[in-house]
Formats: sequence, C-alpha cells, structure tokens
Amino acid sequence: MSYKEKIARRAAREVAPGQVINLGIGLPTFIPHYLPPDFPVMIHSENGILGMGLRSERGTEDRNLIDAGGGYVTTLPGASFFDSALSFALVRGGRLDIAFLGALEVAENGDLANWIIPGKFAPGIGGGMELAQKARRLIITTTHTTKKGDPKIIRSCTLPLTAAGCVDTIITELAVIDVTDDGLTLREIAAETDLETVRNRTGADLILPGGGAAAVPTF
Amino acid sequence: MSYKEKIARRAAREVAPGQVINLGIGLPTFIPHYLPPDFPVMIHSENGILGMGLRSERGTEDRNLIDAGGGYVTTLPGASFFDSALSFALVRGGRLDIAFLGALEVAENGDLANWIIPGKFAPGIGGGMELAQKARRLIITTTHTTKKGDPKIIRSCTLPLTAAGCVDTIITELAVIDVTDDGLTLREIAAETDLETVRNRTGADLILPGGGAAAVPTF
Amino acid sequence: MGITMDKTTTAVEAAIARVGDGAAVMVGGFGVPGTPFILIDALLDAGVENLTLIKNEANEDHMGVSKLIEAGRVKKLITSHLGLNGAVIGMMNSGEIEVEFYPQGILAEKIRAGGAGLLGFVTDIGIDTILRENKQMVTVNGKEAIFEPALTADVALIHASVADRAGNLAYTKSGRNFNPLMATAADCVIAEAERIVETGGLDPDAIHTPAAFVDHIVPIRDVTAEYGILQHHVV
Amino acid sequence: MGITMDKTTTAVEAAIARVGDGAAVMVGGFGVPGTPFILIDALLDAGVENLTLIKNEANEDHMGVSKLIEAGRVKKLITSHLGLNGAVIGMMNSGEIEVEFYPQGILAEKIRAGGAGLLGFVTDIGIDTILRENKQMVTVNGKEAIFEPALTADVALIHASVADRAGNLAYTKSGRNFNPLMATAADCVIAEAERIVETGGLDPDAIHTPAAFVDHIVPIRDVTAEYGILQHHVV
Repeated sequence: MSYKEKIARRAAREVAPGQVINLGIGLPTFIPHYLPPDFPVMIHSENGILGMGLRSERGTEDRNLIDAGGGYVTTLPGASFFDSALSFALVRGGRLDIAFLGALEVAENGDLANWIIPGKFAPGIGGGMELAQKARRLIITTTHTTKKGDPKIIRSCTLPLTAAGCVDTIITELAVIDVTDDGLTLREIAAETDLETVRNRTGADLILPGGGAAAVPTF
Repeated sequence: MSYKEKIARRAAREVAPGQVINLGIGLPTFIPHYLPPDFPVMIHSENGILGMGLRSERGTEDRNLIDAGGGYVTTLPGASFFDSALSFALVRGGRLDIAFLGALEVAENGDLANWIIPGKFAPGIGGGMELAQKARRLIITTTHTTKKGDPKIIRSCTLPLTAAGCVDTIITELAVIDVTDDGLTLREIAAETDLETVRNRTGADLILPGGGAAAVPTF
Repeated sequence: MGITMDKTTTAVEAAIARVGDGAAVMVGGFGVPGTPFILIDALLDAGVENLTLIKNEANEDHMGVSKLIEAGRVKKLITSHLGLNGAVIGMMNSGEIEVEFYPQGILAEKIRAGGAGLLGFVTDIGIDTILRENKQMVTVNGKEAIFEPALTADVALIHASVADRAGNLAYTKSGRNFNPLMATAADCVIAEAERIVETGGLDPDAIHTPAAFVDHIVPIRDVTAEYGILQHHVV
Repeated sequence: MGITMDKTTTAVEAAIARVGDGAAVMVGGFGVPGTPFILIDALLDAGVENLTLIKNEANEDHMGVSKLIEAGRVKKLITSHLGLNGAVIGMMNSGEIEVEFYPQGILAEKIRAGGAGLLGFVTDIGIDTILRENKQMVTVNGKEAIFEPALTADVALIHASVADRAGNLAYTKSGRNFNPLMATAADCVIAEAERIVETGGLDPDAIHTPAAFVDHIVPIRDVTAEYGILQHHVV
C-alpha cells in the first residue's frame, strides 16, 4: 500500500455518518474510496457541488461536471448544484463538518502553511484559506516529511500562514496527531513504524496518550 | 375618470418598451392597465418576482403568488421567481429602470418623504427606501395636495426623508413636473385645470417650459 | 457511500424543542406564501418566551407569527414593515414589544451575510436619512457609508413546497422570498414541506436550498386554510 | 403587456463591441464548465487591449481566457488560483501581467457585492495572514476585520446552458459557478447559450439568472471541442 493509500484509508475513519466534508486537491480525493458502501456522507466541492460521488470512470465523463481540481466526477442521488457564493457561504457559515487539506508546514499550535513559498511557488490562494479557517474540523493529510526528509510538523511555521490555529488533526503515513491546548498529542502510530522514528521525523514535541504509560495504538 | 385613473394613465406613458419597472403599493399598481396590449415591459415585485402581469381575476388566485402589497397577481411568459436578496440586488445594482412610488412630501431638490410621520404613522420601511435611492428613474405618482388641501410639493421636506435628491418626475392629477438642476420644471398640466390653480396648489416655484413663452402642453 | 440520512423522522414537537426561552428565531415568508404556519403553531404550543423574532413582516393580525407576538412570547421583533398588522403596530406603540426596522433588502442582506459567515457589509442605503443615526460608519473612497452587521439566529423556521428526505428544498413562486436566506443563517434549520420526495427525486440544478443547510424536515400532512387565499386581498 | 423583447438578435461581433480598450471584463466559468469560449474568441478577434480580466482561474494554457492573456491583451488579472496554467504563472513571474489574488469565496463575494449594489463587506478571512497587508480594516465588536470592496465590471461574459429570448438563463451542474454572480455585476451582460427556447419555455422557479440582468444572448450554433472533455483530466 502506498503512503497515499495508507493516509487516505486512515483519514476515511475520521468521518462520522451524515457529515458534510470537503476534500482538498490531491491525496484527500482518495478518501471516499475507503468509506464503507452506502456510508452516508455529503461531499462538497468548492465549485458548487454537494453530494459528489467517486471520480468518473473512463468514458463516462460529463463535460459539465468537474470537481474543484478539474477532475471529472459523479454525483449521488440527493446531490445539488449552486453558485460559488453559496458554495463558500456553506463553508464560512459553518455547515462544513470536516475539511481535509494538504500541508507544507503545520505548527504545534495548529497554524497551517500550504499556499505559498515566496519567490518559488505562488499559484494563488483558491478555496483553501476559507476551508482551513472555517471548517468545523480541519484534518491535514500529508506525508510526515518533505521529499528532502525535513519534518513538516514543526514548532512554528516559517512560511506565510494559510490560517492560524486552524488544524485539529494531522494524519500522515506514520502517525495520527491531534492538536490540543497542551500541544501535539500522538493518537496513533503506523504499525510499520515505531515511536522513535515518529519522534525523529517530527520537528515538535509529541505528547503521548495517557501520559506515556500506555502503548500508543497502531493503525 | 378618478384622480387615481388619471394619474396611472399618464404615468403609463413614461414607460419605454423593454424597461424593468417596479410599482409601489396602491396607485402605481393601476399603471399596467394603461399600457398598450403586448407592450414589452418587465414588472418587478420586491418579494421576488420579475414579469408580473395584471392582478388575478376573482377565482383564479394562486395562494403562492402575491405581490409585495399582498394582492394576488398573475405572471407573463418569461417571468422568474427569486429570493429577497437577489430581488434587491436587482434594485440596488441598477437594473431597475423606473420605480413608481407615492409621496407624503416631495421637495424642489428631489428629496422624498414617504415612510414615516413621527408619532403618528410608523409602520416600517419596507422596500421603498432602496427603490427611491437606487432606481435609475424615480417617478412619484401622488395627489397634488393632501386630503386637507396642503401642497405635497414643497420647498423642503419637513418629514424624515426616504432618500435625498432621488425624485426625477412627479405626476399628479394636475401636472407632470420634472425635477431638474434648475428646480421644478412644469412639463404638462391637466386639461381640466389651469396654470394658476397648479401654482396655487404647489408649495414651491415652478419653472415653465421654454421659459414661459409657450403654452404648457396638457394631458 | 450514499446520501441516505433521513431528516423527516423527527416529530415536529421534538424539532421545535430546539427553540429555547430567549432564542433568536428567523421565520421565512412574505405574507402567506412561504410562511411556515405549522411550525409557528408548534412554537406557540411549546410555550417558550422572550423570543427575538426575525421576519420580513409580522403576517397580518391573528395570523402566523402575529399569534406569537400577540401571546406575548416575543420580546423583540426585527422586521421591515408592519403595514398590514394593526395588532402588532399597537403593541409596538404601547411599548409591549420592541421593534427594529430595516429596509427590506437590507434585512435580507443582513441575513444573507450571516449565512455567508461574513461580519457584515457596507451600504449607502439610508445614508441621507434618520436610519444613519447610531450606525457604525465606514469611510469608503472618501465617502461615509453605513456598516450593517450580519444577522444570525439560533433557529430558522422555513416553509418549502417540496423537500427530499436528505433535506434538499425547493420553493414555489413568491413563496421563496426570505426562506433560502434564513436557511443558511441559523444554527438549527427546521423546514416544513408540503410534499416529500425520495432523495434523488429533485432536479439537482433546481434545488434552492442544499441539504447541508437543513437539520429537520417536517412533512405537512394537511395544507390548512391558513395557507389558502386571503379573501380580503381578492379583487 | 408582454415580455416580447428578443435579446438574441444582436450578432456576436456587435455584442462584443461593447468591450472597449481598457475595459474591466468578468468572465464566468470554473475550468471548462461555464466558460464562454465563443465569446472569448470573439473578444480575441475584436483586438481590444489593456483589459482588466476577472475570472476564477485563467483556464489552462492556450485555452479560454489564457488565449487573451498570452496574446498580451490583459493588463491585469483578478483571480483566485492559477495552478493549472503554467503560461500565465510564467507571465506573472516575468512581470508581463499584473495578478491580484483573492480567496476563492472572497472573490465570489466581492462580485456578488458589486452586483448587489453594496460598497463592500467585512470578513475575518485571511485576518491572521499576509492577505491583511494593505487592506482597509474595520473594527467590529472590538475585533479587527478586513473590509473588502465590491467588484463590478464594464462587461460580463457568461455561459449558460439554456436561455429564453427574453434573456432568462439556466446553468447546468458545475457550469453554474461564477456565472450568476457576474451576470449581476456588470454594466453590460453578454451571455452565450447552448440552447435557446421561446420566452416562457423555462420553469420560472428554476431560472438562475432573471432576464433583467442580461443584455445580449448569443446562440451557440456549434458546441466545439473546447467545451468537451479534457483528456488529461480523465482517470
């Protein structure tokens, strides 16, 4: 199983029945594949869709129906279409239960940076800032480290923020970490790794569940 | 012909083909009766209708279809329904060619007072303030004087304003008067009256068309 | 994966129990069309008090929200116009109820802004009138304008013509009015519907309120006389 | 009395002639769905320059509005995200075009505010980020927030699925996006439509843009390949 699959599969377990969720571009779009059949969920897309299904199978694409990343998608019975103002009213108005987004950096206080690397990568803002700031719960799905091996989870962000204190949970190929008032709390670690490795690859302190007395559950 | 009919009939002649118009409660609702058959016009109602027709004939009322005054109305082919936010976006955004409203007082600078008599009459604001301030053209349809015989057209309003400098034209049973940069300009007088009477019943100076050399046209 | 939540299973009394004493309640409707009479009656039966009511008008005497107001359940009314309700105007004049008036489109816009998660908007409507008194002003391009705060509520009571079980709503004709705006602007949204269809039974391009905004659907079993033609408005 | 104006009679070249040098032009669409390719091509053919372009994105390289930008016709682009357009990012980085970015929903809201005749709105989006730099701030309930001015344009180019002759529009699926907002926010609104029906042929409850907002309808005689499936987005 690839990192991507592992993260998406674990992320899917965070969704409760009946929730309204938004899946950022890239990795999060794989999450629905790991939801149980007939699991009740409404997937929102920034470009004006509620009730998305899976990606369109080849040959069944609808030229009028893409998600916010440009991929052709299906809809489920009960889906609806609306304009971009109502789409973000839904987000900012508090009707989005979970947003799943990627990250360049996450700080131990929940700050998120994922939209710009000044002078290098500045394609714009998109819908991510509003999703990060206003979803009832923000779950970051990301590799634990950068391609160069540097930790993405750090004491404080060095890049311009997407939103401050917005992250609730971080899911990587190595760990599930909750941002709490006390700091980053390790909830689970991957079965393939160990605590030492997770700590080495994390650029901030990790609080162990139960004060460290109990073994950390695996996923 | 009653005052009401005379004013509504004259007011109808101010509408150009293809315009979008709004008819205030009361007298203005009679205007459509005096438009030629098949005259192209879109009548807007604040409660979310574009393309109203005449009032519903007895027995044909639709419980889901009233105008902003509570009267049962019909719609024409090409009508549409929308919410109250879009309804006033149309008004404030500049897509309303003419609003017809009644008046308590109109001042010679175009100020309008028609919504409140402090301590006496204060039923609320309704849509009139936005119609008055934002219609491309505001035409006041009103009796020339109050029931007591006092002029409604005066030097400056004594009642709280609906909007300042908003009135373009005043149509009464006695006269058609345009508000211009120079002041109130008499465009027409009713065939049944004379200049002396109109002047006596008007509480502000009236400029005569063509500097007074020509006879004032009648209606 | 599916959209199988059924929001039609809560009894009207249980849904209305979400409205507590002192709650702010938005009520859809402009005249009879779009007014949720059954939900209003249930709220009257529930006996809660000190409500702040937000509605375009107060219906007419002894009808709809006017029943709540006349029964003394409403402390404050936020509205646009009461021209067709002498009873409530009387209560306002005698100080039995506090009334806050807004231009109709500004009231709609305040509710929409609340639903859109904005703090408010800036407008020149009323700038030359007594409405500017006690308003927060903002200077835009050197000119003063009025800041209008967004408006939200604890509960919104909505009337739809048709709903699916997932909570998608569609309105009919002039019954739309404030309903779709209020459906975005409250923590809890309760909609009554004249007709319930299975989820998937509505055209996704013609849904006016997407299901995510709606918490409970109350089927209307009997479209009572209250929803019918008002004879005094017939020509 | 009737709604008999026919807005489909102006040739596309004549309609597009409403766009002058230096004009601010809003263009609907989010990706391919809702992008008015035929109107964009007509604008390209018209040869006007120094445009300010307002669009969610810039389409992808060599497609849609990217053609206008790559041809040097656009002085300034007001947008949300250019992630799928390397050509325009390159022109931005080399200073060939000025780009102003907004969060996607804030861009939508600015356009809507323009269409609604507001001066702007107040939001906390971006309040803890570099986006607050150089913004006008407003203090609401003791907290600072960002004032975002409304956005309007000289002309809006709209893609509809179906229009009636009077100018009522309906959009399909994710092709709605910014189109109905932009259709309210420009002095002149030109809409292309895949299908024209007689006035009265659309369900009045399912019209997305009422006719009053629309000045010209351009029938699409041939839904070209540009409107079709992008193979590089197929799985």
